[in-house]
Amino acid sequence: MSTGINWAKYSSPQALYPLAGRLIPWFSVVAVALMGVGLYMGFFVAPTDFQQGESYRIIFVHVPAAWMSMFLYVVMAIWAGIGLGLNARPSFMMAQAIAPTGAMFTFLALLTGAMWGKPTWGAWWVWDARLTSELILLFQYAGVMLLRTSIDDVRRADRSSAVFALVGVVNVPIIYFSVQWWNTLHQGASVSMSTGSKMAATMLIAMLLMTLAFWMYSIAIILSRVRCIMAERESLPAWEEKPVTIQKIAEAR
Amino acid sequence: MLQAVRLSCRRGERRLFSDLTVKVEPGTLLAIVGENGSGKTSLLRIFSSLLPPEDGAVLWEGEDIQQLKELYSGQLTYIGHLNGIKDDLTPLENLMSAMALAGEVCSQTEAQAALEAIGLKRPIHRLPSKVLSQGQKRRVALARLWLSTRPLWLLDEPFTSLDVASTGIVTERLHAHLQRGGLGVLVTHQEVDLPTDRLQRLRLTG
Amino acid sequence: MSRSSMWGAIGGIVRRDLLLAMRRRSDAAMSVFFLVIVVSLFPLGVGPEPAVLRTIGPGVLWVAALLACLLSLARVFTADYVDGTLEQMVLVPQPLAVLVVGKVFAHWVISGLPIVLLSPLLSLQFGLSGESLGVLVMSLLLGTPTLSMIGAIGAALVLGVRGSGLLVALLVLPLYVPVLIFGAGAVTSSMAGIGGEANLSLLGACLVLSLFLAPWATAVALRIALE
Amino acid sequence: MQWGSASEFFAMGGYGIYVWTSYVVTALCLVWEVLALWRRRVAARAEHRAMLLGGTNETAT
Repeated sequence: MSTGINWAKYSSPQALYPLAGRLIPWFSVVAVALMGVGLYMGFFVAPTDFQQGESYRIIFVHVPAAWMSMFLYVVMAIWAGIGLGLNARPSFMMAQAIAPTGAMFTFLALLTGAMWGKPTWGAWWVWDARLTSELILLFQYAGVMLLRTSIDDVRRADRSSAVFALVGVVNVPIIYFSVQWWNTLHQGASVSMSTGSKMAATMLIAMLLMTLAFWMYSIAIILSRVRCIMAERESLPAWEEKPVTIQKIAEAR
Repeated sequence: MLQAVRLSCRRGERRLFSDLTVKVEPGTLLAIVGENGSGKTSLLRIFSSLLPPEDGAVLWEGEDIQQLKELYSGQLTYIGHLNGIKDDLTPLENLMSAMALAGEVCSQTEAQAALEAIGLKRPIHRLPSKVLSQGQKRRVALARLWLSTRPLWLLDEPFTSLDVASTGIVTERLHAHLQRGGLGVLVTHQEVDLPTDRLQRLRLTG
Repeated sequence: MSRSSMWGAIGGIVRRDLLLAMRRRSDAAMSVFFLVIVVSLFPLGVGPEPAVLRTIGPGVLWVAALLACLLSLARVFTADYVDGTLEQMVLVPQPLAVLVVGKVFAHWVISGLPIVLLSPLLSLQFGLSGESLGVLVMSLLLGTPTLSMIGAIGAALVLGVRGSGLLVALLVLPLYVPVLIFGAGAVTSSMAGIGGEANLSLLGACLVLSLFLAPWATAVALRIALE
Repeated sequence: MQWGSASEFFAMGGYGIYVWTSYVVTALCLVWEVLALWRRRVAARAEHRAMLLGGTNETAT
């Protein structure tokens, strides 16, 4: 996550764990607030689109979800690359924590894309470059996660899935380009998800707000997942419990 | 000279050893002994650069082997727990392709001489390796030692499934290597019949 | 670490792998038979309409070639991994990526080249002819090495992993999409009369890109698998 | 404000089914993810406590 924090300083799980714990509430609050404002803007302030009617309001979740899915994949690959380069376990944990959220946004982007496509183009699915790349992206997220779960040795699982994540980052732009090329050949429907330049300013603001909201949500979720992963992986003494709690447990015994 | 500096190794959740420092001088052999699962093979694989240590470093002539990379690979002959023998190839083909791969191309005569030196007779040289016994396969793998010109030998349980006579032959070969100023690291659970001034024992407790 | 010893190492690997393939001819024959059977199933499934067959022909041939490549991937490194030859390969005083190129080349000669050679015959079933037949062969000639290159990454990643056969398909198939699009596209566009050159040059670009990146990624994956 | 009534708002100009499916599924996914993480956290903490209890002699002094 590009939160502007120098992670190198927090390269040990022991330092990252409490830091993440302190950050999560803030990001959660900001995410909820932005989502509230974004939804209000999207449903009550933004005008009706004169071409598409009300169905366009799906873009307030569709576009942010699609952006997040791509962005998170890149961030995951960066963490994977750092992990491979510096042999840093926390980076692998970050990569592991990002994958499920990224996959979820990819799924949402596909689903809302279909919901938007049916009334707009009359078809649930169109083989255009964006949707196809999004679909392949979902496969790649699945590949990263499946590769990890099929390998028992944690170190190898970390590193192998990191290699695959990095290979995938090269693949997605190539796919995007190739499908676009393919569409020109087949004279396919030239469709575009964006509503173009005619977009009202309020629509754009609502979309940006929702994107920011999803971004903050992702940070909060990923940080709390990375805490779970650390707690599961490390057999280190109690960072989690306050000394009082430990004493209580001991007394209860 | 081969040095291990404050090595530590972890496999999965288990810490096998930590803070291990050891030095192997030219002309001597390091025998790693210990119980099953004590990390003998892991240590040998760290020496071979196959396995990066969790912490610490292995130095060859004072330089980190992780930095030396292929330069270091060019200094060693590694015979692992697995023989590296293809069942569909004959012992002769196996030996020659293994040497060619390692960059130490040898002629057919040399390869035959090596196989004979370790007690594999001519007729066996041209049989598919899948019909050989475990001990014979092990000897095909070890025949590389008669062709190797590398200073450092890393051997993982070389005497497994060898009879007494073959064990003696391999030990002799090892001794000759040390006398020429070579180094060796050996994982074994048997006694090695070498002069004590050439032998250093390292016991891993796990 | 001279140039000649590098070529010696590659040559040694290629020679050994081809020799092994000669000793086990049935392995290579199997993926070819698979290709023939899959391709023959399609006319039975969609009906013998010549116009339909001509339309789907390039796609079917390409998908079948892709699946045949996929099936043979398990053979690239698994045997070497199991018998310990792979360890020896990693410890060769040459860059591992260079040796990977040798391995992949041998694999392509065994499982990719027969597909290329057989494709004109198979395409007759779909009524492809003349120029588009040549384009098909060219596209496979450029495309199948790329498939082997990319596939090697997947094969290295799943070495010794449970359920590796299915997993490698899940990992590698998304990476095959561009090759499939350009390959089948080349044939389709030559049939449509616009010429397949543009698609073929894109296939060539894919080959060059995979030649630069894939051996390196495969080498990293192999080292990880051997730790 | 372009909505005359609540029913008009839910109808979304005839596209209600598409719009609301998108938003509801998105909301469900987000909520599900939060809940799943919360449960995972509880499980991790429980395991952690069990481990502490098991090893009290060394750790809790």
